[in-house]
Amino acid sequence: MVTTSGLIQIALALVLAPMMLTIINRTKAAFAGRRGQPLLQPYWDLWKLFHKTPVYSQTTTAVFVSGPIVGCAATWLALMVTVHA
Amino acid sequence: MLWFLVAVPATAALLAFALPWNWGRRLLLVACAACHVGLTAAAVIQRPEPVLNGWIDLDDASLLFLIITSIVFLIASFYTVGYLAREGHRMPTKPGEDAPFVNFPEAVFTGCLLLFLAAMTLVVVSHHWGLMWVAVEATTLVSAPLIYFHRYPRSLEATWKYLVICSVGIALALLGNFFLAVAARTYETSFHLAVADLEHHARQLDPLWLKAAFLLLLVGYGTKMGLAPMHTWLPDAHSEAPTMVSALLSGVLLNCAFLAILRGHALLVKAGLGDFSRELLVLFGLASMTVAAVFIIRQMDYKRLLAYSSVEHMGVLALGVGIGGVAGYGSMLHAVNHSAAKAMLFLAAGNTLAYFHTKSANDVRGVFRVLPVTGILWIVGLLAITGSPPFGTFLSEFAVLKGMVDNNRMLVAVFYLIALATAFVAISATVLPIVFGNAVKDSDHVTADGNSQPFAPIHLLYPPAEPLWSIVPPMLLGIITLIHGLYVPQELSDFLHRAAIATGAE
Amino acid sequence: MTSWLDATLVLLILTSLWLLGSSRLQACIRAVAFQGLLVGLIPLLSKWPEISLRLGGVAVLSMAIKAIVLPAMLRRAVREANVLNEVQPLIGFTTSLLLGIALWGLAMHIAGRLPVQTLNVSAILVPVAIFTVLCGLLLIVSRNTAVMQVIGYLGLENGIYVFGWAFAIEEPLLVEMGVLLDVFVAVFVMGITMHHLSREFDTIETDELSSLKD
Amino acid sequence: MWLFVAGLIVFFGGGVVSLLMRMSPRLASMVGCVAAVTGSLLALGSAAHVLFTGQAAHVTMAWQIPFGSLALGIDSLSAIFVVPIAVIVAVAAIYGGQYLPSSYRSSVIGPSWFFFNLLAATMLLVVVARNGLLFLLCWEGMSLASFFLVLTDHERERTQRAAWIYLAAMHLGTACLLVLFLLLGRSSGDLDFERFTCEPGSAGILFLLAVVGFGTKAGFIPVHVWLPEAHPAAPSHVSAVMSGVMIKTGIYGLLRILTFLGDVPSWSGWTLVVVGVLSGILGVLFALAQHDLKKLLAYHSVENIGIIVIGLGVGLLGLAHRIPPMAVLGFAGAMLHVLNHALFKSLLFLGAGAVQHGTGTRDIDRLGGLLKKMPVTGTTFLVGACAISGLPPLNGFVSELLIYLGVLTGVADSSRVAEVGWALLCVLVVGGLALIGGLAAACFTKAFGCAFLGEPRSEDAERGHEVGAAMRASMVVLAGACFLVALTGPIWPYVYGSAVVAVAPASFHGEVQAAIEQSRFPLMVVCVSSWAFLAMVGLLAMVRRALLSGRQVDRVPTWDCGYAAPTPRMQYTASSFASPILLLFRMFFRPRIGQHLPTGLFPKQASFESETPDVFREYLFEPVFSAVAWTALRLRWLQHGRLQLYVLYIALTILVLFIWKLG
Repeated sequence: MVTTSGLIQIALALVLAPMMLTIINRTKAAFAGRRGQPLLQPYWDLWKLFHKTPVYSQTTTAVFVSGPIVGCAATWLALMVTVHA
Repeated sequence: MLWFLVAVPATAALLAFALPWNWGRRLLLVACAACHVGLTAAAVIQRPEPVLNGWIDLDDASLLFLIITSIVFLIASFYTVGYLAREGHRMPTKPGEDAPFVNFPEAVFTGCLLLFLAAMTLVVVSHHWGLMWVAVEATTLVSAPLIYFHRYPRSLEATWKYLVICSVGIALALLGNFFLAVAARTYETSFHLAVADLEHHARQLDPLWLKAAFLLLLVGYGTKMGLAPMHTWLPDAHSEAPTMVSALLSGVLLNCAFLAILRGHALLVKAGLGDFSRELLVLFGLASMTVAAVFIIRQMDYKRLLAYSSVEHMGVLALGVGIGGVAGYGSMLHAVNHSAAKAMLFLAAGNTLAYFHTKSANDVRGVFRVLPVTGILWIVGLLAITGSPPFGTFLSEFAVLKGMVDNNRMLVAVFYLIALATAFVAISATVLPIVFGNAVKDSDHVTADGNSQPFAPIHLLYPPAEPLWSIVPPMLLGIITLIHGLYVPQELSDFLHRAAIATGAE
Repeated sequence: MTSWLDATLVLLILTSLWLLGSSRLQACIRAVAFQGLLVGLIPLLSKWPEISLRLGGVAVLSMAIKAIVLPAMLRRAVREANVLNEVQPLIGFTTSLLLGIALWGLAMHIAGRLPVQTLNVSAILVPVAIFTVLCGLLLIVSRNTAVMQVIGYLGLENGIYVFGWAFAIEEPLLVEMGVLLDVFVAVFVMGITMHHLSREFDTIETDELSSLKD
Repeated sequence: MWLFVAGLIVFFGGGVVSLLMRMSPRLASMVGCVAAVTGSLLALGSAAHVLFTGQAAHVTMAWQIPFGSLALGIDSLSAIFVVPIAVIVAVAAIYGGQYLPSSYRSSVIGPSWFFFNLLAATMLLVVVARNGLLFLLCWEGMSLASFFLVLTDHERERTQRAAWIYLAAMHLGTACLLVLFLLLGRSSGDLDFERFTCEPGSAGILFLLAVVGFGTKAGFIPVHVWLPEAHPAAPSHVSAVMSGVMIKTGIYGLLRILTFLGDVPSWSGWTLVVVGVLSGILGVLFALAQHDLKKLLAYHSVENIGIIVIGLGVGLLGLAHRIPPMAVLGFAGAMLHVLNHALFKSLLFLGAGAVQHGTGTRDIDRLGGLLKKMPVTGTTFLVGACAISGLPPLNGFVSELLIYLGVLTGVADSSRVAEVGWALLCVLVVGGLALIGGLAAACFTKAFGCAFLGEPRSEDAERGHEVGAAMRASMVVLAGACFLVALTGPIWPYVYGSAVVAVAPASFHGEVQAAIEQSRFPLMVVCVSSWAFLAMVGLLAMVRRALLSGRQVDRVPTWDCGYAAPTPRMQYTASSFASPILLLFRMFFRPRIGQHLPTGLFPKQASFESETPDVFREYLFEPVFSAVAWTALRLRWLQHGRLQLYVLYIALTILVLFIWKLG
C-alpha cells in the first residue's frame, strides 16, 4: 500500500534527480582540478530548455515524441516499484 | 441368375462384333453395363444359388469384387461412349507422339471391352481353381486388343509386354493349380479343384505341395495383380492404353487377380498354414510399396505415375491381408476405395492428355485454368490416392496401420508409413504443378528443333473443352470414395468383415 | 509302361536342350512341335492301360494343337513377318546349354524337396517337368526375337502340361478344354501381335521394343 | 455444447453457401464473413460457459465409421484453446471480408471463404474431438483447408512450392500421430479418448511421437521449415489465423497427450526445454535476417512457439520433480502465451497485410515512412511489436514473466535435484528467454523502424494509403486485446488453473491447486504496475501538452550536414540494421549474396542483394530429399524396357521362393 513515506521518497527522488548530474560533474571536475558547475546548473538548464521553441524534423512521427514520455514513465514506475518493495 | 452375370456381357460382346452401327454398339455397351449393375444389385438383394456344382458361386468376397467391377465398369462405359465418339473415328496426327495412329476397329474394341467384363465377372464368381485360371487368362487375352486400341508403336510394345509377361505369370499359376491338385490327391480320396471342396478338406492336403502351390499361385496371379517384382508390365500397359482401359485395368482387373491370391491365402489359412502365406504377403506387399515409391519419385509421365501408384496400392492390399486382423478388413475397404480413386484419376489424366497431347508432367501446367473440373478432379484424386482425409483411402490405410499396431508389427508399420509418405510427397510434387500454375506456356508447343508448331488445340475442334461425359464419370467415382471416407454404414462394414473372413484375411 | 514313360521323359529333356542349342528358328519350331507331341503321349503312357475315352480324347486334341496347329501358326507368322531364320541369342548357345545343364541340377534340387515319392509315378517326372518349365523361361529371357519368346512360352506350357497330365488330374472336361483353349488363343493373340510388330517395326527383334522405360 | 455444434454447422453452412455463390463474389464474401463471425461467437459462448462454470460439456452423436465416433467435449483445456481460435477467426474474418475482394481475383473469393470456414471449423473440432479418428480427420482437414488457402494465389511458382512443402510436412507429421493414437488406443480396441491408456514403459516413445507429430504443426525447430514458406504465401488474414491459432493446435495436441501419459520421465521436460530454447533463439535469429515482412513474422512464430515450449518444458520438469509452483507457472505461462501470441501475431500479420495492401510490397527495404500514411496500421503494428518483444504493459510480458518465475521457483527449490543440472536449466531458460526477448526487440525495431518510420524508400511506399474501416477496426480490436490481457493479469490463473490440473497426474492435483493460488501475486503486481504505467504516460503526455499549448512548434527538414542531395536511400536499411547482430551469430546463417560491384572509373550499375534461406531446409531436408531422389533415379535401370529382364525377375522370384521356402 502506498504510504506517506513512500510518497515522500518518490517526490524527493523526482526533485533531486537532476542534482545527480551536478554531483557527478563536480566530482569529475574535482579530480581534474577544476571547480565545476554550479550546484543548481541542471535546474537552470531545464528551466531554459522548457522555454525554447520546440523543433521537430519533418521525418519524425509521434513515436519520436512519445519516446521521452515513455522513458520517463518507465523510470518513474521502476522507482515506485523499488520504493514499494 | 449367376449365369446371366457372365452370359449377358458375353452375348453383348458377340452382338457388338456383329453390329454394323457404331452408335448402336455404344448404346449396347452402356446398356449391357447397366444391365450388369442391375444383375449385381439383384444378387446383393437376394444371394443367388450356386450353379455348376458350386463352381460358380457368390460368397461375400466374390460379391464385394463383383460390385466393384460392375460399378466401375458402368461408370467407365459412360466415359467410353464419349471417348469413342471423339476418338473412335479420328485419324489425326498426334503432336508429340511418334507416329500417326489409326484406331483399332471400334467393333473389336467394344466387343473386347464387353468380353473383358465377362471374363472379370467370371474370375470373381468362379469357385473352382481351374475355371478361375481360365477366366484370368481370358482377361489377359481380351484386354490385349484394348491396350492396342490406338495403333501406334508404343502401345503395340506395351501390348506385347503385357501379353508375354502376364502369360508367363499365368502359366506359373497353372502350375500352381496342378500342384494344388497333387496336394489334394496324395491321400486316398482325391478332390476336385473346387474351392469349397479344397477348403473343406484343407487339413488333409499335403502341406508341402500346398506351400509350393501357393508360391506359384502368388507369383503367377501376383504378376497379374502387379506385385513387385512381377509388376513390370503394369506401367507400360497403363500408360499406353486408352484412358478408360487404364482405369479398368487398374481399378478392376488388379482386384480380380487379388481375389485369386486371396483364395489361395484362404486355403492356406484353413489348412493351418496361415503364417506361411501371411509372411509372404507381407513381404510382397512391402516390396511392392518400396519399388513403387522408388519409381514414383520424380516420375514425369503422369500415367506411369498412376500405374506405379497402383503397384503401391496393390502392395497395401497384400500387406493388409498379410497382417490380418483388422488390417484384412482395411484391405477389403481399400480395394473399394482404390478402385474408385484410381479409376477417377485415370479418367482425369485422360482429359488432360486429350487437351495437352502429352503425358509428360513437365509440359503440362495449369490444368485448373483451362480444364477447371479436371483440375479439381486431379486434386481430389491426389488426396484420395495418397490416403488423405476425408477420402475413403485414409480410413482403409488407417485400418491397415491399426492392424499392424495391434499385432505389434512395428517395423512393418514404420516401413509402411515411410513408403506411403514417400509416395505422397513424390506424387504431390508431380501433380501439384500439373494442376496449378500458369496454363500452357508458349514454349510447350515448340518442337525439338525450336520451331513452334502450329496446330489446332483439340478444344478448338471440339468446342466444349470439358464435355459432360468426360467429367461426370470421374466425379461419380470421386463421390464414392469421398462418401466412404466420411460414412461407412454398418451394413457395409459388416459385409466387408464377412468378405475378409471368407478370404482368410481377418 | 514305366520304361516307355521314362524314355519319353528323357526325350523331353533332350528336346529342351535341342531348343536351347538351336540357332535356326525353323529347328526350334520343329523342336517345340516334337515336344508337344511327347507331352501329349505322357498321359497315355502313365495311365496305360486304363485309358478313358475322355483322357484319350484330350491327349489327342492337345497333341493336335501343340504339335500341329500352333507350330503351323508360328511358321506362318515367321513367313509373314519375313524375319531371318535366326534365333539371335542374347547369350551364346554353349552358355545356354551349360545353363540348361545347371537348370537340370536346379530342377532335381527343387523336385528333391517336394514329396514326390508318394505320387507313385516315374521318379524323374517332376524334375523333368520343372526342367522344361525352366528351359522355357530361359528361352524367353535369353532370346531376342519375339518368335523365340513365343516358342519359349510354349516350352513353358509344355512343362506344365507334363506335370498336370502325368497325374492325369481328374478335372472335368470343361476345365481342360478351357485351359487348352486359352493356350491356343494366347498363342493366337501373340501371333497377331507379332504380325503387327513386324509391320510397325520392320523387325520383331525385341531390342526395338524398349522405348517404354523409366 | 449444442451452442458449439450450432457454431460448427454455421461454419460449414456458410462455407458451402459462399462456395456455391459463384455469380456474386461480393455476396459470397459477405456470407462467408458473417458465417465465420457468427460461428466464432457461438463457439466462444460455449467455451466461456465452460470456463466460467468450470463444468465440462460432452456430446456424442451417431456416426458410422470404423473405429470412430462423433464424440465432442469441451473441458477447460479445450476451452482455453477455443477462445483464441474463435476470437482470431472472427477478427480475421472481418478483416478478410474487406481485404480479400480487394486483393484477389473474384474467382477465388468463394472457394477461399469455403476453406476459411472449413479451417475454422476443423480447428475448433480438433480441440474438442474426443475420439482419435475424429481428431485425425479434423487434423488433416485443417491441414488441407489451410493448404488450399495457401494456394489462393496458385499461379505463382513460389506459392505452389510453399504449398507443396507445407502439405508434405503436414503429412509426415501426421504419420507420427497415426502411430501415436493407435498405440494409445491399442488396448481398448476403439479410439475414444476416454479409453486411451498408456501401456507401461511406453510413455517415452509416445511422448517423442507427440513431439515430432505435433511439433511439425506447431513449428518446432528443425521441423519448422514449412512455416516460413507457407505463411507468407497465404492471404494475410489466413496467415493471421494459421500463425496465430492453427499452429497452436499442435501445442493443444501435446498437452492433450500429456493428460494420457500420466507420469512422464524427467528427460521429456528437458527435451522440451532444449527444443524450446533452440526454436526460440534460432527462430528470432532467422527472423532478423529476413527482409520480407511476412516471412519475418513467420519466423517469429517459430520463436514464440519456442517460448511456449520452454514453458511446457518447465512445467513438465515441475511435474517430474514434484515442484508444484514450477509446474503451474510453467504450464500457465505457456497457455497464456498461446493466447497472447495468437493476439499479437494475428495483429502483426493483419498489419503486414495492410502494408501489402496499401503499398503493394512487403519488402521492408522498399518501405518506410508509412506511419504517416497509415496511422492506424502503424500504431497497432507498434503495439503488436511491443507485445511480441515482451515489453510491459502488454500481454507478451505477462506470459514470459510467468515462465521466468517458474524457472526461478524451481531453482529456488533445488534441494531435490542435482545442483549442476538445475543451474544449467536456469542458465538455459533464463538466458535463453532473455536473449530471445532482446533479439525480438531488435528485430521489431528493425521491422517497425524501417517500414513505418523515416522516409519512403520506394515509390510503392510513397503511394501507400490507409486501408478500409473493417480492416482497421479488426487491428484496433486486437491491439486493445493485447493491453487488456496485461491489464487483467490476476484473473488468468483462475482461467488456466483447471487446465493445468488436467495435465498434472491425479495424485498431484491438490498441490497444484494450491500453487495456482500463489501464482496470482506476481500477476497482481504486473497488473497494478501496468495500470500505473499507463496512467503516468497519460499524465506526462498531458503535462507535455500543457507545456506546449499556445507555443509555436516548428517542423522542418532534418539537418543534412550541408549535403545538398539527400535521398531516402541513404537511410538505414533493414539489412544494415540487422547486420551487426547477424555478424555475431553468423555461424547459423548461410546468406546468399548476389552482388554486382561497381568497377572501373565511371561505374554505371551496381547492385547488391542478399537472401538468407533457412539453414535447416538447405542443409538438412533438401540433402535428404535429394539423396532419396538420387537413389531412386539410380535404380531406374530396374525398369529399363527389356522384356527379357522382366521375365527374368519373375523367374528369379519363383526360384528364390522355392529354394528359400521349401528348404
